[in-house]
Amino acid sequence: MVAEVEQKGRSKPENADGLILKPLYTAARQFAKSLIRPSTIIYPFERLEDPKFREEVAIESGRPIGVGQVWDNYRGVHALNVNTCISCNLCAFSCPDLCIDMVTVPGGDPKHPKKCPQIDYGKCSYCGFCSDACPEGCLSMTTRYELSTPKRAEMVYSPQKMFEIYQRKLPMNPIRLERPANEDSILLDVPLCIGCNACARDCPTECITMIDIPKANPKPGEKPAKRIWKEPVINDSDCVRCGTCISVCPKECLFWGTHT
Amino acid sequence: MSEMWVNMGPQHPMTHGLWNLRVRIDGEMIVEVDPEMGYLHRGIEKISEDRHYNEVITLMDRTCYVAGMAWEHLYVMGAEKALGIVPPERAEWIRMLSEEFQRLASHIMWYAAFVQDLGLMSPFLYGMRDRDLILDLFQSYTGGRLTYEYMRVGGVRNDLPEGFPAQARQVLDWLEPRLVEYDRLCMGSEIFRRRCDGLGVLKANDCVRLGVTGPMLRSAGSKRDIRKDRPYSRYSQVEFDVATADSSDVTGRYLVRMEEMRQSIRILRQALDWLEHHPGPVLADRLPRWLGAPYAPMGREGYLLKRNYPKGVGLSAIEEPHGEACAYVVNEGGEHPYRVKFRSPVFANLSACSHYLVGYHIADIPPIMGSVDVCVGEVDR
Amino acid sequence: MALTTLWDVAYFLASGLLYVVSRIIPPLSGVLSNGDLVWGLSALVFGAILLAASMINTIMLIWFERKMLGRFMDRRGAMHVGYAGLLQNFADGLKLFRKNTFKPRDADGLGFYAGPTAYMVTSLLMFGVLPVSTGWSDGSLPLSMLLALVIFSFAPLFIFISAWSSNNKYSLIGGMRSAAQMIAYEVPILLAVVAVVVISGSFDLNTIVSEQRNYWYWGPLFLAMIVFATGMLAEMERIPFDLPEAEAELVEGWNTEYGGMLFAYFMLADYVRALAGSILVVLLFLGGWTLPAYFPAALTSLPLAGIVVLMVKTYLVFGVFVWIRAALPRVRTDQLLRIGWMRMIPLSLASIVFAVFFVLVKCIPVLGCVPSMGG
Amino acid sequence: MEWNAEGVRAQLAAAGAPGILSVDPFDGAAARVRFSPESASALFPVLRDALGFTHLSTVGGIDWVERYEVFYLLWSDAAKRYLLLSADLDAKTPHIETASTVWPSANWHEREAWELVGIGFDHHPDLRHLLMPDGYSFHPLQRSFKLHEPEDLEVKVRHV
Repeated sequence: MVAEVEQKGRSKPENADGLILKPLYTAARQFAKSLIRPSTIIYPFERLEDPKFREEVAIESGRPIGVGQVWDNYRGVHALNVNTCISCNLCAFSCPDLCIDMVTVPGGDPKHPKKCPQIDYGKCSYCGFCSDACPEGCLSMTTRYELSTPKRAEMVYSPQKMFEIYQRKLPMNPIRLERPANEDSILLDVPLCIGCNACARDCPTECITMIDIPKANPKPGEKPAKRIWKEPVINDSDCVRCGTCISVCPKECLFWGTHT
Repeated sequence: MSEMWVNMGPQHPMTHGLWNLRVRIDGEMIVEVDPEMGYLHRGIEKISEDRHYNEVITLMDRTCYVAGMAWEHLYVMGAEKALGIVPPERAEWIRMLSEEFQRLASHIMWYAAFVQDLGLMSPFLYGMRDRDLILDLFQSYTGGRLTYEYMRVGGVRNDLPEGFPAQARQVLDWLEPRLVEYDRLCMGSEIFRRRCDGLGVLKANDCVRLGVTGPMLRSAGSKRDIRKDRPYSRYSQVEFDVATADSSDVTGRYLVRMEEMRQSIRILRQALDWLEHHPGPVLADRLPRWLGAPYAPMGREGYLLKRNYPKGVGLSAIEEPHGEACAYVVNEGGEHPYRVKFRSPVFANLSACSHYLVGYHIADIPPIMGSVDVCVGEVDR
Repeated sequence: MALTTLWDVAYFLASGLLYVVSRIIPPLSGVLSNGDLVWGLSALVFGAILLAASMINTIMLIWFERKMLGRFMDRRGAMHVGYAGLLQNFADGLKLFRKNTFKPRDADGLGFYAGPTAYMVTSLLMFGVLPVSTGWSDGSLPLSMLLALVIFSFAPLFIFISAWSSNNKYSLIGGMRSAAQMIAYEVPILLAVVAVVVISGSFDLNTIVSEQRNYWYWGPLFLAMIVFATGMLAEMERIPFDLPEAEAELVEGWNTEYGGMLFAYFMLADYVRALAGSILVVLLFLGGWTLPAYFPAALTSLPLAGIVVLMVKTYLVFGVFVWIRAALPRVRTDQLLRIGWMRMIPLSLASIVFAVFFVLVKCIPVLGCVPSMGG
Repeated sequence: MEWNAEGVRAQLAAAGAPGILSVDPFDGAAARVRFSPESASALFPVLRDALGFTHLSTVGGIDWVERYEVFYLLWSDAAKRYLLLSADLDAKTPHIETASTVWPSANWHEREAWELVGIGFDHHPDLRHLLMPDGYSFHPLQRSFKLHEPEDLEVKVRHV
């Protein structure tokens, strides 16, 4: 079958001038310029995070001769200060790629082991949501960006490995999100509470204290309760809003809301 | 054997991504084309149904990997309308600044790839070099060079760092003469003109009929630009012209994009002036619980909140570097959007490809497809 | 025995070798002193020296192009292997050598393997013909220039063979293009050469160069030089005219299916041809190994001076080709044909007319001439 | 001419557009027009020719479990406004007349809506898979399609 297709696009350009001299001239100019100073940064030997690039901010012949201190904003491999981590789970909750697992690290008491994030960099998208969420500032992103490794298993960084990165004192991402002032807090639905202590036990910041409350006056004809009732009281300024108490509450009596 | 099918792609220097252009050629002339998409389909619209409103932003950067900011802006505006949130003034300006920088970076990237397709090798490196400076700027305030994750529903993540306007002005001062240099290498070269003139012609009425937008439409003489026609962000407060050409061919698209870069620089200077003198908050005050950074478990009461929160539908449209992009966000009152639908400009531009490819030679495919500026990430989504 | 030519050197080495062998194994001395054997062995040595020299030169040419193209593109080029990346190409060659070469299942074996080999061999043949300095080749071939051009124009045939037999649509289109455009640039090249022949009166490259000792031909035959250099660009398939292997649409065209050492053959042969083409431009138009008169005459009489002069000129000419590559996009097939037929042929015909005119009026043109050495 | 819900309603009435169910105001567009799917083929030309919505931005579908919704986003160069069209389709066999005869740009958008949401477009010129492999029998954007579930993929390789 011979298709009936009209041939197009063979017109002569109008006012095509200058032949090929202009591009030749431009290329020659660039040649002369880059003979003196090519704009390459010779990567493994020169890095933008080197001190010499941090002094000032300037561009010369297409090459940054300084990128300034803002290089610290880079979102690279995480550094984790295991000592200040409170095992609040917020990083794992906020991870859109589900690449953070909370693993046990030595240092906790046997009943409530200390858990710190372990990050699988094979999945991580470096969005920084976890470090934004970290209430203690212990999980932070550094300027480190070289991760290549021959084994996939080595892409999983344990808390200890991230602690080593922390100890190397790399520049940390200085951007911290401000906690909104009028944030919701955790409220208690009093009639439902059974005083089981689960929230106070699992609270990472220990901001929940169980206080004794007298059982409300018995109705006529009823015996006074023998048992001492307890009720959680949440110290709102210490609370990091991690929601651990909500998820452990067996009666679902804790909820988000605003103090009235 | 006078005719044969040639698979151009999925691994082909012309495709700029993963797609397959099946071409039936007669000698060297194209008789029929059949694009085959889907090699990069990641189901972003489906994944979005399963993510928090803010987490979708991480996907937006990957929708079009050379125009991440524009897509973030698009989505964030749509989600804000669906949720009924108004971002602060400064955040709007920062978003506009970011989008224009992204347009500049995207067009430079387009220039680099386009001339590379023509066999012109050195401008590719020049383009990459100059785009890198813009990426440095992005990195200085977002922390990422390609995937920024910067905008949030209700504002932006953080304010610009100190000294940013000065650094940005340096970059703009460096870029402006470079645009002249780019022009000299291309429009000053007769070979380039002969390769590009009269190729891929798609007249304005055909463009409208086929849904083609962006520089392709404007190169046919139309002045449609969402930034002017339906101003969003703060585009109504800056001065700029809509770049047009009337040749509706590859050269016209080249000229339109070059002029758009100049206009972007003009917008950027105005935005930098404004941002220098107007400090303020960059994130809206009262956000729903699940829009804050930590996504803590909601508990039983979370579902109550969900019920109480207003439902809504948000429609946003921006002039993305490639053309008109729309987002349609359906909020059914929950942590996740119920449905997100994106209108990708390249999707529509590419769907018309049989109209501007048939009849040309196989050697004309790279310049024509280069002038369309295909970004497969946003076609397949 | 004066070692003035390469042949003398080869003969000296060969006879020396035979002498050593016959001293070690005395019974063989009768056989080894046979004149034919000495001649044959020295021919082998001659070939080996030639091959080594041309291959090393070719690899240095690639290095030169990489470094220069790097600067044109605002980068540095190869710089880590060896001093300033000098050994980078050897490393690349070694890598290609180690790679597995494989043939597509439906490819034609004979053509698939013979194509690159023949391409490589015919390209190397050029160096047997090109006189590189006065002390290079012994005696002179009366038609050496024609022979060089004939060898040069073998290539599209082998490209086409290997393209056809690799059974790939891109390769096929690339090979077709290569064959189709050949005539478009071969004719103007030959016509431009006719101008040189008219003015020099010889087909022998040695004579052509020695005729240029007074004035180089690029002055009077400027048009012919432009045509010849442009045709050479097309002949070498370098970037404004690299349609057969147009990367953007044909994915390296005729060598799509080749990998490993077979690809290295193509790659090397391309640069061998680039080197030979640049040398031809220098020999025909830029005075070969001669120097202008204001250089002391003693300079040219130094050993190897001729080769050094010629090589410097060759690399400069090649530098211009690299410059063009860095600044210009690729043309289209029909445009190459148009340039060949509508621009280059008239220009080369005009240059023949110029040449005839210069011969008739017996004037030494002033335009851009090198001062006469008084010869 | 007012390009709000009232203006659009008046213009639709003046042009005699069939099958309009409601015209509501909509933030970011001139109006949101609901129409009955049966009248699609008669309504589209009216919108294009009488109201001047020459550019079809996109076509998409939403799965509301008990019903499907198909929406069209139109743009008018004269009014510089969007118009959102939507129609409810039944859940069992959602189908509607194709818009690609009126706006050729709907071609790919409808292919995408067909394969991802599962809405059929009658008289579509070329209703093939676009993003999914040929022979893929699921509609991923339906609510019943859950992520993280293993599934059989039957991929037929097309030979050229």
